Amino acid sequence: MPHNTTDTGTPERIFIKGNEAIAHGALAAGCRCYFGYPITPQNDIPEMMSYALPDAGGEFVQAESEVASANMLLGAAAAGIRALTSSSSPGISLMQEAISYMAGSELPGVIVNMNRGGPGLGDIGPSQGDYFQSVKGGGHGDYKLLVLAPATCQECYDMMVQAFDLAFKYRNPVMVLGDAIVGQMKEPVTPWKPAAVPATEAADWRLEGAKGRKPRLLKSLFLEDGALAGQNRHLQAKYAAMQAEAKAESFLTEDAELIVVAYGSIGRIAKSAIRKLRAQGHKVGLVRPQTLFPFPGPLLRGLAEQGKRFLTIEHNCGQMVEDVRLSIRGIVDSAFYGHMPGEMPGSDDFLAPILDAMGGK
Amino acid sequence: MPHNTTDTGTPERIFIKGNEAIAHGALAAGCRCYFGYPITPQNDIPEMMSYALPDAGGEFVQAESEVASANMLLGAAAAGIRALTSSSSPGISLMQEAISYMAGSELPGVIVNMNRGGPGLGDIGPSQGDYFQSVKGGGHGDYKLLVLAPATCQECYDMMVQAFDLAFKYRNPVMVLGDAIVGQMKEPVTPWKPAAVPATEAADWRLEGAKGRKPRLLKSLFLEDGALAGQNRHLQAKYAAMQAEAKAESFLTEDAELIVVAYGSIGRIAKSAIRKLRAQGHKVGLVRPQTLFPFPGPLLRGLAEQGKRFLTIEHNCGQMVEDVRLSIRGIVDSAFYGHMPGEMPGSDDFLAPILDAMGGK
Amino acid sequence: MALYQDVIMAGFGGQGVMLIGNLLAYAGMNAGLNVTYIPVYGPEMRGGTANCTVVVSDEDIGSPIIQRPKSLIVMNQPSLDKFQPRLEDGGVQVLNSSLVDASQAEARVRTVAVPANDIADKLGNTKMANMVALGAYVRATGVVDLEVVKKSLTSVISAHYSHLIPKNAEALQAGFDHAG
Amino acid sequence: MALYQDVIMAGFGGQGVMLIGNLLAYAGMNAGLNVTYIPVYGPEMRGGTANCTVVVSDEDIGSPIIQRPKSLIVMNQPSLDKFQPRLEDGGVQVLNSSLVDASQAEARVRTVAVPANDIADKLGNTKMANMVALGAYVRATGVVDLEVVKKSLTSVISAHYSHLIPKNAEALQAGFDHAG
Amino acid sequence: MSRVVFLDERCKGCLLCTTVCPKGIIVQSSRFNRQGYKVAEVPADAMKDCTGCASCALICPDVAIRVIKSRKAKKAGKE
Amino acid sequence: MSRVVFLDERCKGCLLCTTVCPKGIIVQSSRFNRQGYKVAEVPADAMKDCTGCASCALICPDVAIRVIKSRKAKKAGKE
Amino acid sequence: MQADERLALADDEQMAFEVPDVLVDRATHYCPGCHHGIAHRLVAEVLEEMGVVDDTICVASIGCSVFIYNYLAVDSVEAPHGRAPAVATGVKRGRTDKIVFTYQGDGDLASIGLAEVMHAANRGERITIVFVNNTVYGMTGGQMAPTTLIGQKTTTCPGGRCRDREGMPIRMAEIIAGLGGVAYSARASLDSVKNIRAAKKAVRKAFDVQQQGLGFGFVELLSGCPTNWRMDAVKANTRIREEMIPYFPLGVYKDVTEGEGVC
Amino acid sequence: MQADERLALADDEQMAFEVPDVLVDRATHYCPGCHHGIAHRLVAEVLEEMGVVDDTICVASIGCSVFIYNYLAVDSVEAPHGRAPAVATGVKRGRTDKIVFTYQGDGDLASIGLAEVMHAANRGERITIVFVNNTVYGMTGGQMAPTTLIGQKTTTCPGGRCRDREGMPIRMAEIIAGLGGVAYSARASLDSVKNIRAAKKAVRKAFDVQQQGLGFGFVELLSGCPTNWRMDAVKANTRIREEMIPYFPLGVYKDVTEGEGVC
Ligand SMILES: Cc1ncc(C[n+]2csc(CCOP(=O)(O)OP(=O)(O)O)c2C)c(N)n1
Ligand SMILES: Cc1ncc(C[n+]2csc(CCOP(=O)(O)OP(=O)(O)O)c2C)c(N)n1
Ligand code: SF4
Ligand code: SF4
Ligand code: SF4
Ligand code: SF4
Ligand code: SF4
Ligand code: SF4
Ligand SMILES: [Mg+2]
Ligand SMILES: [Mg+2]
Repeated sequence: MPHNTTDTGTPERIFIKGNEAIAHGALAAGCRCYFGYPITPQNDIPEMMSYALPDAGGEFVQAESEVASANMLLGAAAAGIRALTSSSSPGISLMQEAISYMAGSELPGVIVNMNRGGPGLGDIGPSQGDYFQSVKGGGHGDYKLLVLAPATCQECYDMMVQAFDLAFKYRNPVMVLGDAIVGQMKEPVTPWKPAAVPATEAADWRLEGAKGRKPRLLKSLFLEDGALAGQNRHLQAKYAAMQAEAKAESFLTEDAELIVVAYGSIGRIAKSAIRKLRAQGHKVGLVRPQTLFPFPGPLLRGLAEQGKRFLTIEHNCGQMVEDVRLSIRGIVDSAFYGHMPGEMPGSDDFLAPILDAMGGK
Repeated sequence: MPHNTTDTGTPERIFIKGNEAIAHGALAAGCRCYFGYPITPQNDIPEMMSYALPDAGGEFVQAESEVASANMLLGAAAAGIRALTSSSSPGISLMQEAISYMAGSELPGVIVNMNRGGPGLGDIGPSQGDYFQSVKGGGHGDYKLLVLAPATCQECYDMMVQAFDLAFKYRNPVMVLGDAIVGQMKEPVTPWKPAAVPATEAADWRLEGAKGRKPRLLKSLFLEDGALAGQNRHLQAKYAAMQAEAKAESFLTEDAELIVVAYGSIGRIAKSAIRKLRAQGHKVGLVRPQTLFPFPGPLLRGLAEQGKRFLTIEHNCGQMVEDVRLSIRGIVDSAFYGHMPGEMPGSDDFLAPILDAMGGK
Repeated sequence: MALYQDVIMAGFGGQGVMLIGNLLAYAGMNAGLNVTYIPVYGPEMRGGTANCTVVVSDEDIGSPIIQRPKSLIVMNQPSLDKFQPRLEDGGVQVLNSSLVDASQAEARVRTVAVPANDIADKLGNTKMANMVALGAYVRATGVVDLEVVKKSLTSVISAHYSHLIPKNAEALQAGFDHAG
Repeated sequence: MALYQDVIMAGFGGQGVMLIGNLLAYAGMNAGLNVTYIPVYGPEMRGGTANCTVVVSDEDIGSPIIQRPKSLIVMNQPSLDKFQPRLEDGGVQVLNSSLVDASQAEARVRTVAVPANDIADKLGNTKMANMVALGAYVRATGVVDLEVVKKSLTSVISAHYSHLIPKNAEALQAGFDHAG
Repeated sequence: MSRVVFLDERCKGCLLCTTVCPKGIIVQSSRFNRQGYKVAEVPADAMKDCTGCASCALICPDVAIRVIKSRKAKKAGKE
Repeated sequence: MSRVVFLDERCKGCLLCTTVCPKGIIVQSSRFNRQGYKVAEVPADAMKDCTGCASCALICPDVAIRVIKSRKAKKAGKE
Repeated sequence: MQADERLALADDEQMAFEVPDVLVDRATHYCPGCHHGIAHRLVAEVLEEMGVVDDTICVASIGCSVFIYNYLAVDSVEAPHGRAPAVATGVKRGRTDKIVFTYQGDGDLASIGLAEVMHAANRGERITIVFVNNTVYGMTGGQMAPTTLIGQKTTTCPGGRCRDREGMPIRMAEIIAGLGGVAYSARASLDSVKNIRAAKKAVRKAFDVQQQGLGFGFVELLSGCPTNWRMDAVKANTRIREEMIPYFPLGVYKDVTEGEGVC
Repeated sequence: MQADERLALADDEQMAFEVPDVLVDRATHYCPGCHHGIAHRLVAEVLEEMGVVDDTICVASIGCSVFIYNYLAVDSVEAPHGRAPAVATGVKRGRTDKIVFTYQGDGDLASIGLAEVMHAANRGERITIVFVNNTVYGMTGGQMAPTTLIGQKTTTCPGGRCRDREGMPIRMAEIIAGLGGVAYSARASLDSVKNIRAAKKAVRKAFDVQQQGLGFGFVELLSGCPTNWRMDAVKANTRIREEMIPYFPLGVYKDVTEGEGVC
């Protein structure tokens, strides 16, 4: 998946949690600093980083809060360092100001959100209630994060490598949006070593002291006439260019009459439901967006143009469905089934909604 | 506009800034506590509250941060008190965790955002870059704020009264979303005194000591099996009921071929553009949503069904346009013109986009 | 559109354009009209120049921000350079000819040159040049009655300085007369 | 679906169901299959019972969470009450008949009753009842080869306790044999 | 003259009470409660030594101990 | 032996320099600079009294003063 | 308590240990030997002795003790993690006639909520804060806290806290005492009968200064977390005595009723 | 500076006051008499004297001094309001070989950013903080700050700060000195030539301890904000002398190089 793959040759599988795969993937990607504050259900990430990073010559800091974590991330990013923070929903809310600053001053960094049930303190179970926050911008102003949504432990690993690559490619914060399912489950993961981060990464903008060159400035304040508008135009152009990174898994879509759209853990649970229904002869397929921003809208639009119907399934009260509807608008609409945060979803829960949508308009 | 109007009989007009009208309106609405942290362009609000509230028997606290402001608001709300905080974009980002908690534990309170340019520190000029944050939820989890968008100083006043009424009617935080234009401009405002807040407001849930009754608990943590799902179902039903509060100004829509949809300051600037174009014979009208959530989608849908075309104008890179498109999907699409944050918008800027949309598909 | 007027007033920081902007707005309000007033807002504030926009109308007012104004009050040279190009064809500008080179006035607009500083000086205080210019503006546009403007002085001059009101009224009158 | 099996394993906190869940998952992995393991997660964790779900398949695995499992390992009575109703018709359950009243087994499912505690006791340590149950489960379902399970013990028992591996292998075998 | 009552279903067997009894009469029983905790107790024959000092009750984090004194013995123990 | 140079375009007329000159020779001029500030100065005839102590330069928030000494006078002033 | 014949009093008998009514009669979710239970009881006793139960509002914080509202029968609100002092400020400013207190752990108060507690203290908010310092994040599984002792191993300082990398443990009672609006600040411990008795007095004082309108009341309670210290409750109490108290000295760090005058 | 013949040196002349090269030659946006200019110059002089200009990264904070990057020719990043110590932590952990400092106002550091500065200090981050205390929020138009003096009128305490309502002004140099990871904490003032000279030494020391890897360096500079104090610059300096220094005593509150040993 990442563009700088170098296989080590020994595809030995290790059996680890998604959270651990996140940490392993980050280390493989050359992550040198971790900043974070404990919160369930992602504590395996800081815990693993706290013993692994110092050995890897990096720095682990337990920050005083998520506000501080995100700002430490901003600082390390300004120094051109591959750095990571992770948290879960309430903690991510506290990072919104810093995230907006990072986007505004074009600083790369990776933020993992192991989404839990909300709103408020909610619970510690899985949820997809933070889609809007991640994709539309929980912070202020017009900005976008690149948002990757792993559904397997292997993807947790792979997407961390991809996340760091994308962050530095676009000089933009990247969010990896999982949930308590993918974080807590264990699967075999094949670790792989991407090519080492080139020493030149960020060399033309990172802060390191202005020896022999003009001082550099990384900022988001643009007071001069038209300067902020210019920065916003630049950012919008960048976000448009990111569209090239959109990615999704397609499963049995070719002959499908109904396309289920679901991401992350819900995507794989939906896959089980689809397998059951296929066994009964129902022509249903799955599109599982792996990038939530950029959203794989063109793919969906193409399927809509083929006359397929749509059902969006989420573990929330209806968020990504808006992007699905916007993607295929003018052609067809998407039905929606929202599994309530606070209840554990299983593939059986999705059977009736899918059959409904197959029968429906 | 509010349901408990009692006119004082003397409609004398005062000439004040929108920010001042916010403060006057809050005081008229019975606001007893203000918590806030300075930030341009809304400092007139805390400054006025700091001298007016103590005289009115209330409490003014300059909080140590916006994180603290929002949590003080949560506390006062728990005591059943009408309380206010105000800020501008970066400060509002810092409130997202507390806002999600307030929504989750169903606590009423009013939050004013005088939207400035973003992302990051941005500038101190007007912008509508925080639409998504306000309407889709900048915080975590599935929740909604009631969002009111004043376009005039009078509306600043009136909507504050409405905001407090709605907050307590629905036990939900309400956001009043202005910008640096409506906050800094002066207009004549006719102050009016709504009926006094009844002593019974919040009497059946507020915290005041458990004398002679069972203790009360205001919380957003729901760990027992299915409890969080139940709370989310309850909240979703409440949000659906709020749809009744949707409101918009319609201007020359009857015979219009093109409907411009624009809110707040941009709505009134669009009105000027429409007047100019009407004078040239162009059949264009305006819908100015006064509530952003609930969104006046049914109104727009009705107009779409009449065969009208649409253009959404915003002072951002495209946010409300998604709600417009979702509202009228399956019938027609909306064109979009986004005026860049960082540039001051004037009605002339909107002429070409409107003419384009008139000519367009 | 029975009555609609908009104006940008611009000058140095100390010349009191915000004050006459407010005054005109109050006068409009006191005359029963709709008005909006908006100061320039933003980093320009810290610089040496200031401007504000006032709109007066008997309809509800759309944009308070005017890109091509119908009229101007220009108190200093930089303001002429900046705003004259934006003035509508046929629009009115009152120039403070004490400080502004009136020969630069364009023919496509109507210009009322008033040596506001000199007139104010003669009345005893150069600081009232703003009032002189506003008086001239009221005459040139007829947007509101001068008496209403005079009566509105109490709204913009604090009680502490109320003894200055008659002098300011005089300055308004002098400007009005000069533009006659 | 050449090979697909899922199982919920449940018991008291101290009975080691998480351990055998992990062990089965490792065995599946070592047999070259796809596996998922997920512990119950949430407030239940603090209570006295524990359970986990393991899926083994030669296809990629969809849901790691199973509402109607194909098989069960039931180590105590409350777990039978909770999970038996969810078991698929014709599914397999291994009951620890030392602690579970096997007469409550429903006819619609296939039940393998194993006095796991007693067998483990005989082998010298009641704590290995979990291994006995897993051995029986492997025999009953044939999901993986018992030898692979035994070899996988090194993955779940830390080096510090490696001397216990032979005993655990014995317990696996005893369960396997008993279910034969 | 005094006695203590252990509320078995509240006791978590932490044994803190055993460390503070001036008479050393509190011990871990062999009983498990419904939560699976091995509860503390004062064996019946040792109860006579109880002074009613309430130290055990004061340190018990689970409010699992009640101390009862006969009126005569009142002064000594009560906090 | 010493002299000071005021950089008019940097001076903001705050007059802090006037308060620290041991010789009291710095005064506000009647000149406005382009920013509209009335700049400080040492009148030409008073310059001979300047000791080159650099106090004025040290307190000037706008780095608007340069202090020049002849080499003989060096020891006294430099920080 | 369920009816229990053993609790029936004979004529000449009486209870030598009163359980406050405001303490709800239900088993707690705390681990064996966890001191939150003792701290809850002390607060309950003080509220009852002061006669303010019906006028009290509790602000629960996020930590193992978030469920305090299940155990104390008073009106309660749940604050976001660390923000209880700000929430309490809002409650109190809204209802100046009520007794308002927060109950916070060391992660909550000394880490994420440090600014909030210090500013509430500095403003002299008329609130009381009960601060339970167990040198670890209990609820989330034993990560390092700002109060973790040097050398103490936690899941995020697996090699033991190191002064050079993570700094020294923060002493909150002392820091709070240094702030202007504070009327009372003290540190007590829950490890022994004697210390529990002293702790009760400190809790009482921290509420008294609020009731008297003197300012901010703060009490730090050194507490055990056997689970995350990975030791039994008895050893945990020994650790408090031998390791915590030497670094976190017990005592009253500020008391405006004794000396410093009205705040 | 523009070429100016008056600056041409005669043969026997030399500059008695050096302007550091790292100080950019442009007029500042500060108000007349504002002390940010002096503070900038002291930092510039120290960096140049230490020879670390090319290895320094500045973390600008939000306040009037956000534009410090326009005046100091060093690599810079803008931190969100109050978060400069966290940003600096990130920079320094990323590049432990660089000199990293923040420059923060009193609203930024002592109000919204209190937790961040205290935790960075407590962790002993090897960074330097230059703290400009002018008892008011300059940039936003003169609202109350945590350091506003009792009786001082601001736009949000129009009747003057009142101890009972808003608490006492916070003394940061003392609080910081009390934290474990701190190597140096001092307070100086920019109101007089003598105090400016002392301030320079304190700034130097605050950077020295970083360079030597001893711990966190902190220097508080009492400064004037004539605009928001609504007085001229000369009166503002008098106010510093007569009102601020008595409440905020000048001095070194901690210096591990003198006594306390390596931190
Ligand atoms: C914003 C946010 N960050 C993190 C958490 C996760 N969290 C819950 S409790 C807790 C710490 C609890 O430790 P402490 O305050 O010491 O209380 P204890 O459990 O030790 O009594 C944390 C980090 C959260 N709920 N919200
Ligand atoms: C999150 C956030 N809140 C508020 C502000 C507005 N703001 C900008 S600067 C400032 C305070 C500046 O005061 P201080 O730190 O004392 O610096 P000074 O201007 O006095 O030098 C504030 C509140 C902001 N930019 N961001
Ligand atoms: S009351 Fe005192 S003597 Fe009796 S059991 Fe308890 S601690 Fe022992
Ligand atoms: S202290 Fe309480 S909970 Fe602990 S063993 Fe004794 S009675 Fe049981
Ligand atoms: S150098 Fe010294 S003597 Fe000369 S002008 Fe400056 S302060 Fe006065
Ligand atoms: S101190 Fe500097 S800026 Fe102020 S008057 Fe003197 S030379 Fe000018
Ligand atoms: S984890 Fe620690 S603090 Fe939490 S309940 Fe258990 S012993 Fe108490
Ligand atoms: S407002 Fe105050 S701090 Fe800001 S530049 Fe002016 S004098 Fe300096
Ligand atoms: Mg703790
Ligand atoms: Mg300041």
